[in-house]
Amino acid sequence: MALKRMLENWSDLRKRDYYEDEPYMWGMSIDLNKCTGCGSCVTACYAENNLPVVGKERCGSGHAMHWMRIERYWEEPEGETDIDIEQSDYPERGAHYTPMMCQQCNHAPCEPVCPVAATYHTPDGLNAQVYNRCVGSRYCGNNCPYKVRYFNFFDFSKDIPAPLEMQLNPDLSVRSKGVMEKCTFCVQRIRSAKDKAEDAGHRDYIEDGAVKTACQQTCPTEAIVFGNLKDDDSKVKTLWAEHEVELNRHEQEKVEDARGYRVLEELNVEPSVMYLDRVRDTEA
Amino acid sequence: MSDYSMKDIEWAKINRDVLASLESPRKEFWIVLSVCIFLVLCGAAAEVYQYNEGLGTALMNKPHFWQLYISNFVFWIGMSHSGTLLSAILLLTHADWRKPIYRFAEAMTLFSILTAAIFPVIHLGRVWDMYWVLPYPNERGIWPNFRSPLLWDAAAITTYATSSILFLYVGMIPDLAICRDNAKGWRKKLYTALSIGWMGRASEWMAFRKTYVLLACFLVPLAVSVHSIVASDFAMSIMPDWHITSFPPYFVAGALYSGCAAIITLFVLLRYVFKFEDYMTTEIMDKTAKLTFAIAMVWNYLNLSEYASIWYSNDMFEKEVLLEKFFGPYHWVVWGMLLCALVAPFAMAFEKVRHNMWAMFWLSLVLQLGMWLERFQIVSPPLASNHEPWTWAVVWPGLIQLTITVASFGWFTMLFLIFCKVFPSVSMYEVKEMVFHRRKASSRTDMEDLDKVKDDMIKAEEGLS
Amino acid sequence: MKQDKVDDKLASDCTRRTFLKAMGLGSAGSALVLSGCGDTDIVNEVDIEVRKELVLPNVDPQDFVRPGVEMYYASTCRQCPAGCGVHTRIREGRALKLEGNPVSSVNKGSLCMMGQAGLQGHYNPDRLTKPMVRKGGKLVEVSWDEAEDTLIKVMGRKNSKLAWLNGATSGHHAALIGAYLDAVGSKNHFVFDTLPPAVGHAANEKMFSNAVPKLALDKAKLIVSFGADFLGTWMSPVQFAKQYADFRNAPRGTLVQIEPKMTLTGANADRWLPIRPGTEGHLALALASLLAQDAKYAGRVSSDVLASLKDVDIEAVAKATDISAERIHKLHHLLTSHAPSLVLSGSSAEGFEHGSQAANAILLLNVMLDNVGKTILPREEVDFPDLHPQLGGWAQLKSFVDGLNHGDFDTAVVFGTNPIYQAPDFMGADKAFAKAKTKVSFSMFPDETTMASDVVIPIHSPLEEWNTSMPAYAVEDGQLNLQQPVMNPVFGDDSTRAFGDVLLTLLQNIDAQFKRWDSYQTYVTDALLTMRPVLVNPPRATVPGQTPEEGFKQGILSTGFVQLKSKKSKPIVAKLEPVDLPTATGDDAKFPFHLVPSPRAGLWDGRHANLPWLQELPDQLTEVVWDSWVEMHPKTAESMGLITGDVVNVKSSSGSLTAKVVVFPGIHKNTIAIPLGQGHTEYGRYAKGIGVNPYKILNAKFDKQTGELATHATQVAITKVENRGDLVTFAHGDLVLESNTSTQAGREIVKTVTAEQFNREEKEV
Amino acid sequence: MRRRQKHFLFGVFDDFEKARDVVSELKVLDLKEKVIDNIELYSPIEHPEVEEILGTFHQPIQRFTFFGAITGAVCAFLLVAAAAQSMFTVQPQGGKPVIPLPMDIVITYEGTIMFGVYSTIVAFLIYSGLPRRLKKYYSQKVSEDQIGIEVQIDPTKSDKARAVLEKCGAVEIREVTQ
Repeated sequence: MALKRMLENWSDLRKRDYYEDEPYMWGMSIDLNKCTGCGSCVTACYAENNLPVVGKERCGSGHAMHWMRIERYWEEPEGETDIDIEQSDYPERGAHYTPMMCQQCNHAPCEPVCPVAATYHTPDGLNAQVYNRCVGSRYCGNNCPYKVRYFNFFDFSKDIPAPLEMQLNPDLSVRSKGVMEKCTFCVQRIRSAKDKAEDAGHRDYIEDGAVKTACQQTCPTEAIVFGNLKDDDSKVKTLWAEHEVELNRHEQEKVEDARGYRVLEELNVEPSVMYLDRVRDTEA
Repeated sequence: MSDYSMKDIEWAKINRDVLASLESPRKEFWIVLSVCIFLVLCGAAAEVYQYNEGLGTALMNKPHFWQLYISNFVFWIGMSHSGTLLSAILLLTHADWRKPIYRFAEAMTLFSILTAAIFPVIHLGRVWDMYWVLPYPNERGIWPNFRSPLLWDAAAITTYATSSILFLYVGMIPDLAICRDNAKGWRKKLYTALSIGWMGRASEWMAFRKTYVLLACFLVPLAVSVHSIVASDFAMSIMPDWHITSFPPYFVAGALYSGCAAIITLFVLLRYVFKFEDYMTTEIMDKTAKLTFAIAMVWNYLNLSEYASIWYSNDMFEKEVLLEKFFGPYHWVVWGMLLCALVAPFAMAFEKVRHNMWAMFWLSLVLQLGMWLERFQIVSPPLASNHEPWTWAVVWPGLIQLTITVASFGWFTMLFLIFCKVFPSVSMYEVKEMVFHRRKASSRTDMEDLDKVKDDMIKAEEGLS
Repeated sequence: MKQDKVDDKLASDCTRRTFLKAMGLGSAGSALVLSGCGDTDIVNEVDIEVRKELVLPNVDPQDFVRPGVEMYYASTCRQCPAGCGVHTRIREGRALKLEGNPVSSVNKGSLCMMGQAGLQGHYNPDRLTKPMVRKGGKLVEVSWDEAEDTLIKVMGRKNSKLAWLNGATSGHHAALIGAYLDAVGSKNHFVFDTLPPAVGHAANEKMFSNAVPKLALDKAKLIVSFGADFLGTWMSPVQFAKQYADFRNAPRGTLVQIEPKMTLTGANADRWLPIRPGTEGHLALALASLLAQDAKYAGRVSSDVLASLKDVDIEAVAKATDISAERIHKLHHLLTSHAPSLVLSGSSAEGFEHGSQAANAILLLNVMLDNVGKTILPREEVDFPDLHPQLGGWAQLKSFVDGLNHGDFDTAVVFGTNPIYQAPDFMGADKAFAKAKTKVSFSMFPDETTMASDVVIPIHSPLEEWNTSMPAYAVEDGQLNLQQPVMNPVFGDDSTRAFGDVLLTLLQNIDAQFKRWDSYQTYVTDALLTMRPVLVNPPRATVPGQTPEEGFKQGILSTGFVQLKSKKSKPIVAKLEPVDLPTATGDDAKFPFHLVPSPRAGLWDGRHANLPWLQELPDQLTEVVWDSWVEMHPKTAESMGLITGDVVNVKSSSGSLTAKVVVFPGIHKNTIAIPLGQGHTEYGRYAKGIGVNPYKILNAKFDKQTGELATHATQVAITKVENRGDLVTFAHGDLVLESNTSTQAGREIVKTVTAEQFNREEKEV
Repeated sequence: MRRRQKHFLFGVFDDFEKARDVVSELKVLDLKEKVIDNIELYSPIEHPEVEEILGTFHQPIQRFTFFGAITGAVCAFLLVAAAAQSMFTVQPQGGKPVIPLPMDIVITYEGTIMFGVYSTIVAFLIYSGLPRRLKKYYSQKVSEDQIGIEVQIDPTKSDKARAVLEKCGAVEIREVTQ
């Protein structure tokens, strides 16, 4: 039976981008011109996704569980622009902030290496992590070039003192010890928006802006835009198009001024998050 | 030293000597055994603690998701290589000096695999769900992911472990029969059951020989594939300095290398503990050492060519790791590895060293230390300076990991010692064959010598006249 | 309070619960309509008091609870005085998430990390749940009956020696406190909050006749900020962040930040200039003098001011400020080439004995550049001064402490502020506080002041109580924010009480006319109903059968705020005075470093140190978590042989403390910075015993004009105590923890383009 | 049916040369009288030369190996492919197809070897006639250093065979009827 099914669907099973006919492909755009690095998104993520607070000692041993983190660099990569070249004892051009979370790669290196298929690609382009299936080999964490997968090295949830546990979001689970987790693009919100769209009778269309990720929702400068990349009218798709970033490329062909880029794009992992260049005024 | 040094051993003495090893070892045997059991208990305690508290107690973290457990896994898998692989290759090439040493080398293979197989288990976040890695039919239609190199590992190790056991067992059947014929009590029952009625009939010998050669034919590619697949755990990833084309051969060479070193260690140990001086001769040590030296040079070449190719490619990510390896916080691991595994083997170029048992013993330990460091520097430094500079961090393995590592050596040695105590660690029938053939060959040479003397005498007489 | 007429029906008719019931709000624009009071189709209930799931019959439905259905209630964030509107997500009777209220003009749907963490204050495991009274030197938990009796004895009578200290407040809390103090006959009302820039407000008041003028960051082409951390901790960070986002749109505005220690705003500046602390005014004056060379700018100021600008020596200023003359000229060029611009004065410029004068010099630039009326706009006049925000400052705390020391007060009441933690050691706030015969604290948490009090009243969290408030910095004048209880009290009905209810009970004991209201809720609703005529577009009944009052209440609660009518005020006419700055002094040989006590976006002034999310949120600049530290420039650290993690002793002439060094490039070489927020000796498990409070070692220096504490004027000496403490930072970029400069190692994770390129691209788009 | 009684002679010899002579003599005897049913040689080590005197053994173990290996390859590939496409949600991962051929090669390879080894072992057991009980007349000396010759013979003619064994210097002769 399996054999028959396999032979019948052989061409489908051998197709690379299996989900191309799906109506959704979630994507994000983060404008580093606007991001101030304040960290509101980080806390919002803690609140939305039941992230455990691990305490000082475990932060020190590298067990912090922030799905979204703000990276702060001081120096420009060499040869990038002339902005930081001038010699100074001080970082006179400020810091380089970038929010970093799971980039929901479409060619995710974390996916094929999982021995139990606990992480896979959903039809709407998410890199899903099935907590219940995870056995904790941590291969995915190693193979993630962004290092945005977080492993439950301890049973963090048992340390939540009452009544703090009342805050936990019932829409998603509290992860147990030995399980890998990561940013889901707030999949619970996507799920509920899909349900609402289905109730309203348009299964294949979610209005742009009906799903907001927690980080996007809270961002004081609205630097984060999230939406459906297959919807040509969505804000995120417009931004991707304006800044000439396309999926299915490991190097974007674009004019010199276009600001969009995907981090570590050259690894050909097809991230779904586009960043827009940080900007500094050279005249100042 | 002549090629026919072992031709004069009585077959009955072979039986006696080897069977004696099952009965009366030196008292050091018991000391070592109890130390090993103690280590195993320590490791078990560490594992229980880690199991209850979570893997964080082992001080692994992000980005060091893998650490010593994986290093040890690679190390033990590597160790398992030489036994079977050497035995099989030397069998196929009719190198008769393998005969006194292949049994314990194969046993070493088996126990290395058993030790190695423990590490993925300890390493897992949810050990209790480990069986999910197995492809068993279930009502939920969930299968493991065969795309994962870890699954290949599982398949390869299963194949390798079972095949190695069978190879070891089949090769041991005639010896088990000897044991059966000489044992009493529970041993008699055990050997009777295991020797499955072997009587040395010609048809048995014929089938046995064919089977043994066929198994050897399978084991050579299998062993190569197993360590290539272990290398794939790294090479199939996209981590800088893991994603390297030459990793599979590099791993195989490294495996053979550390395996040969382990054979030398155990060679000297067994020779001493079980008084096998007559069988494990200097001649065999000399050959083993030469082989080890050759493999060490292959490994050296692959190691250096890896550095060269990274340097030449000028790839930003890999070069960073390379520089961090040599000058970063893990530098002493890398330099230590180079010293122990790259420089030290040159001592084997000297016959004096090769023929000195205890020198070889210590040297082999140095080589193994080097190879163990090599496994550590394969796993940790690339994780420490990965693609994402923000997450760069140095982490040293914690007490739990170290305890379990040490315990694994105890576990291996314990199993090995018990094996040597229960089963003949030198293949009696093959030594007999060796003696038989050497005796035959030497009698031929003796006759040739006689002819030569005659010729000389004739020539001399002619000269006189 | 101006109370005209009370609608009797309302007080009895609709209880808080049924009232709330009608206040459903949908998420993200899609309104979730809830049925009325008779809705009983609820089977599965969660008893939130004991947090056990119970299956109850239909006859006893609890409101709030519709299993599996989420509801959003509009309320106001009280984590800082900015007053952002929030939507609280409720499921199964539990508040789960706070999100910005998109219609609130303050935050327009966004929220900062402190707002997000409001939930953790609400559910904090260290919250006070029982009233406590000091008996035999120890605080013991007592019943509410006993606590009320004690309270009435202490506070429920006329007493002119009662002193009241509260944190920044506004709305009906402020009104009720005023009413209470009037009734008690006490004039001793003090307001103390650490971060609102009191010196700056005074300077603005003096120059623009507006303490808090409206700032149009988004309209400016250039912002030159002298230490105003408007993205982090200055007045209304979310609001300013919104404006900043607009400011950064093409054509992109330029931000120059001048401050001794890089703040979050500095980290986002196009040019961050480290300045020697205390010389900001001098730099501003130098810029003014350069501007004054052009008649265009000189014409905007009076001649006496111009005269004071004449003899400014740029080279001397360059030397004093450590900003090169070339850079000063470039700044001058920037100011003249961008219009309109905006020059801001922040706490690091104002925290000196000459702070008011420095602010004066900085604000003067705005006048010369003609920014007044363009980027600095007047406030509109709004009635009900009782409801206006009271921000207070150090001067008031000093008066409070002085009064206690003089024995002027026998009863001290503290609410919403924590003077014993905040006040520097030299003030002796704890000793002075102990002198009062009776100390009463209204608090959610066991903070330092509360634990030193005699009567402790545990109050509701902002998510459990009715209230109104006005934003400290309003975008639209007259916005009165509303709070409503979004869930049952976390610890049950018999634990905490609303501050308003407790105070109202006390008032009723003194003044019988307050008996009209049976609770603070009715007091607030009545007040709002009364205010209907002065509101902009008061909501009306929308559902048939609804009374106008019900319609109004439903309307305002679903919006989350009401808008009071305001009168257009006259344009600002700047009143200028010559700037009188002392000559910049050299370094003190004994105490060679300037100490900057820097507020952190997150822990704020220390009030959020008990919220684990914020403790675990790394500092935006140093990426340190769960700790205090001493920021030090790499060169300075190198010369002293210090590396990140080394423990040092920081000594001023008033005291000393020890903390770990963080080598940090964004700080002036002669300056060290210690973040605010840690160093609690009480305040629950997450805050207690972590780090140090730099305020403690401040010297007794005050701004000469306003009497505010000169927070940045203290100089300190540093000695190494030991190697490597357990400092935890996420910036372990270069493998060894020795410096805090993480590089991208060529990875191009953050790429940068020039503003010119940016503007060109945006134009093409 | 009554099983036909079998009569065995079992002679033990010092070395292989003697044993070889015995076999030759016995063969001569058998040529004359047709009394010997079977001759079997027991030795402590392998003597490939016995095929010269006892005739070739027909032991096609390698066929088992070959077909076992092929079966293994097919099974492994089918397992991998079928498992991939029968997941409860068919999972493309990392942008790769559901059935990725290059990756399946490894498992197929391992399957080939595993089945090959197993079938070889099965063939070994079949052709060596193991496991079996020890024969009553089996001498422990055979596992040490001596060669045993087992002659299955018509009981009435066993004397002649015994004479041959003795003549060639048998150390010990055992006679058993089963």
